[in-house]
Amino acid sequence: MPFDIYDFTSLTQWIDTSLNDRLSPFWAVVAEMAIVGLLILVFYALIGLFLVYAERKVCAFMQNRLGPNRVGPFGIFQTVADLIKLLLVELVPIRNADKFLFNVAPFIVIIASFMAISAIPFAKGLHAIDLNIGVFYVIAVSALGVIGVLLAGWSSNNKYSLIGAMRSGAQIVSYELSVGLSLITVIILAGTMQLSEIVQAQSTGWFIFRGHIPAFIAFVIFLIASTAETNRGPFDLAEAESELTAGFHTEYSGIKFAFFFLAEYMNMFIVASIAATVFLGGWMPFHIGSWEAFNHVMDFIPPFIWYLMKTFFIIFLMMWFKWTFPRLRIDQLLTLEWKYLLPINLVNVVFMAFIVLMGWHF
Amino acid sequence: MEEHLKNSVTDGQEEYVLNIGPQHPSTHGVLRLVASLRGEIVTNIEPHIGYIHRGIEKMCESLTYPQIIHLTDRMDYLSAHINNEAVCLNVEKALEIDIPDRIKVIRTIMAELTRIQSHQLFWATFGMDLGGLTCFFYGLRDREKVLDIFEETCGGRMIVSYNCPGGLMHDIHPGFQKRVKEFIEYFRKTLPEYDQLLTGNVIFRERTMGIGKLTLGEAIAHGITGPTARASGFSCDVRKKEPYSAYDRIKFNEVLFTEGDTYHRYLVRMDEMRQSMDIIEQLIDNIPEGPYAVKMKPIIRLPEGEYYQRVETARGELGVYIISDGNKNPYRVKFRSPNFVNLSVLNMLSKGFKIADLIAISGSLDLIIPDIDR
Amino acid sequence: MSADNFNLEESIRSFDGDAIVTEGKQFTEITVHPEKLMALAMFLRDNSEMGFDFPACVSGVDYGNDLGVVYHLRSTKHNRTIVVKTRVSDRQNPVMESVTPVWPGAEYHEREIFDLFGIRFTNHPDLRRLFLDNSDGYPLRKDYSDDVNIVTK
Amino acid sequence: MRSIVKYISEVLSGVWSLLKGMKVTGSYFFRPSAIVTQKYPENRKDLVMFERFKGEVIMPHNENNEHRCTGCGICEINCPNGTIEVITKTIITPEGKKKRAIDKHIYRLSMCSFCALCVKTCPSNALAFSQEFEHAVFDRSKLIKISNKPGSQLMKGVE
Repeated sequence: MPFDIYDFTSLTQWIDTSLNDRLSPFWAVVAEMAIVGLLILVFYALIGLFLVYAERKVCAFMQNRLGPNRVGPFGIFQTVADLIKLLLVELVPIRNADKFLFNVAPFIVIIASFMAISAIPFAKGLHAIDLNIGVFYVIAVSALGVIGVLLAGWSSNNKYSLIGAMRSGAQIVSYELSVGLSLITVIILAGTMQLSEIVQAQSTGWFIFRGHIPAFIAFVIFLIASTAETNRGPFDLAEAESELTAGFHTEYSGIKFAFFFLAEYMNMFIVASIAATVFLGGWMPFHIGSWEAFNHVMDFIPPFIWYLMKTFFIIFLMMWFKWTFPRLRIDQLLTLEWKYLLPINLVNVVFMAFIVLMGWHF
Repeated sequence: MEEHLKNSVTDGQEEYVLNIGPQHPSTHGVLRLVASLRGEIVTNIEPHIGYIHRGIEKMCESLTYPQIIHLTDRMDYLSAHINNEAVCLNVEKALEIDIPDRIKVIRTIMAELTRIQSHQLFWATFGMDLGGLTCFFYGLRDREKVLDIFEETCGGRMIVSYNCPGGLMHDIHPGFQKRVKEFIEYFRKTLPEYDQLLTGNVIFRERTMGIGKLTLGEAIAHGITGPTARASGFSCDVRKKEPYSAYDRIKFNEVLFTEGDTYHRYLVRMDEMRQSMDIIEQLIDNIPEGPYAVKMKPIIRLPEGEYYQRVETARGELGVYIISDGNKNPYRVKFRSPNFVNLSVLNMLSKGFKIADLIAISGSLDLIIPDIDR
Repeated sequence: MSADNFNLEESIRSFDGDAIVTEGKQFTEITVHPEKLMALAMFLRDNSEMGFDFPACVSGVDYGNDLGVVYHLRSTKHNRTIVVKTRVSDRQNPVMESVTPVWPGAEYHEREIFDLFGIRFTNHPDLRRLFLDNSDGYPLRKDYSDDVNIVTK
Repeated sequence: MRSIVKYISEVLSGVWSLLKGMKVTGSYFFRPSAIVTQKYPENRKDLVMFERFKGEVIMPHNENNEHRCTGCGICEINCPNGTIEVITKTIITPEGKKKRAIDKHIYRLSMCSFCALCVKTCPSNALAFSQEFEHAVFDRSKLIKISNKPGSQLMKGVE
């Protein structure tokens, strides 16, 4: 297998053994955790900053604008400058807020996204934890963030925030179903919930191609539902700046606001990487049947790049949605879920199970 | 007032009172709507206005007629030219001056350009109210081109002050016709994009269809005019009913629908942009030669009496009611501004709908707050 | 505008003998006593020959001694406009009947007149100051003075 | 059955309408030539305002430091906001006649509403609009400008 040259398993195993040689097992685990934590933190910050910049540029180009162009060449340091500003600005104290919950809410949101990112396979062997129920874990953990949103809305003691938080609650509860069911469609095909196994199973072809129409429908539903779950437009009802000014984070300022802001982009990254992993083959390169030369060239692109390319493609799609569509109303949002996505999804699961039973997939 | 808010309790349930405005992204100015909610359902809306009340009517009483005109720009700043025209027509009617055709035609072209740019901004902000931010930029991008035409000829972009009693401040710029034709050609190409982006969009249709229905009877009884009324089937276009300037010699359709909901209020404006382009195309090549202004006396005194002139601005009927006592200053000026009247149905329309619908309805009424407050 | 309403004057006179009907420069003008305003309003709206169902403009006017209200009414059926004028001479406590039950569109206009002229309209559903929440005086009256904000040359 | 067909066609037509909107934004994304943003402070040099642009009221002077203002005060009368104040003095012409001339022509930019009545009504065309559009200052008193330059005189032949 040519892409073994990019296998990170040996690297991680070497780090593991050398640490265990020098330290007691307990401290070796602590050191490993520290390294992983640090790496994820750095990765998180970099991806967050990049995504904010990318979103601004994408929306600017779609709107015939230049976007950020002042700080650095093409404004690439704009988000860094914004981050520094957000770190320095005053944290406005809210007199009648529930102080403890108000302060803890941004951390809940950001920790939830941290936890989710740890289970994602970036490349072969480049994987913080490879749980055997990886898909399930990611769905469960990423849904925790809404608790933070709800707490933020409640504790701000602001009417706009409360309405935004309640909308967010209703939204997450319903769209979690669609996210789960659309992933189940693929799990039926893959026969496993372990993310690394799911990626491996796609070495002969991505699930979106292997699973015929049901996999494609599941992919579309997953895109819609995950856009809704991350509170992004056209489902950004929790913020809804033309109705609720800023929704649940109306009262937040400075770094606490930055946490919400960053978490929104990271959640988008997480759902995009799940979509890339589950439907588009994760870090697997793109292969076409018997085109050996083509496939060989594709293999030399590192898997990490493949992974990022797929993820950013999906992120671009989500940005494209946001900057094209008007926002839905809360009842339409629920109608879309309960009257359209859920029934289609259920039929789709049965359809997929049937295909798998008959062995009609590739 | 605050007393009233505290006591707003109905059938044992306390209402959730939400203060939308005076600073809010979608009130388009300093309008304050005190919304009583049950859940997300609006039970009552109470508009509080007057945040930019400047007393234009009082100021007019101490100004001469040419001086009044530039104040009217500041009422409905998106229909500035049409507002100017209203006062000028009223003064000219009172003095019984014959206006040369050239002035009439230029005024009409300018008025229709004003209508187009006003509806472009409506489209832009309406899209933004519904959450489609990209509409805002496309709308403003195209509006810039009209504003450039204004700037080249009038010297101002929004606040044009181009009319004066007896004619125009100066002649049209030599490049005016070319620029207008270029704009029409450009806008005929971009207008279908508006439809693709918003009009046909399934989310947009769901958001606006059947929301905030205004019946024909209600529209008439409440004195609603303009696109808002025409969406309900009330044929009230002053350009047709009581033609002024050059409207009596051109062919155009009055856009009428009968549904009266938010979607059709939007559609009326989209179609009016097309009608306005047709009107301009009929006139732009046939601007008659002649003077751009009639020689007026240095001090204009209206004969004693009362004068009422109405024109069709982008939002409805603007009535200018002047009572003159023969002096160089009017005795009393009343502006019957379309937005002021249209605001009065907001409560009626939005009862029973959700907050998001309230934003859509108030967006579709296309309120300009300085025109309400005057 | 007023050429076709040959029977307008007659029918209004027959309805209310005290009403003064004159031909203005633009429109037919009816001057009516405030007490009879409401009855006239009902007549103007409901009589099929009249059909003045559209309240175009309601303006307050300070005539010096009197305070008046001018109603520009339009008939959507016949496309003609009529002016109804009424005035009260009590400047301290001017009271008039509201025409809001007849033309709901007059509601905001009457609130504005109450705010700026101080004319109180009885039977008005929601008579509060419209623009000037916390101020005294009625600025559009001719005798209003405000040394701070009104600068005269 | 019909309701199922209706359901499916609704879904498909809805998706199609969404795709049409995405086509518009997507096509602009790949067309950077459609960008209309101007980089303002950088393009100051080639930023040309229209000749009729109403920047601020100025009094044009010729190369001999002469203006056309006779100090008649018509602009002051015509200004609706009291923006202009004309202060005149009496000078003695070389022929020995007493004559009115301007001492100061004060223009308060902060009160100007750009109605152009002063420029239009000036009987000797002494006033004009400049193309200046950067009016921001840190001190409000800087907005009170004196239009006539120091030492300037009335142009010959203007009465």
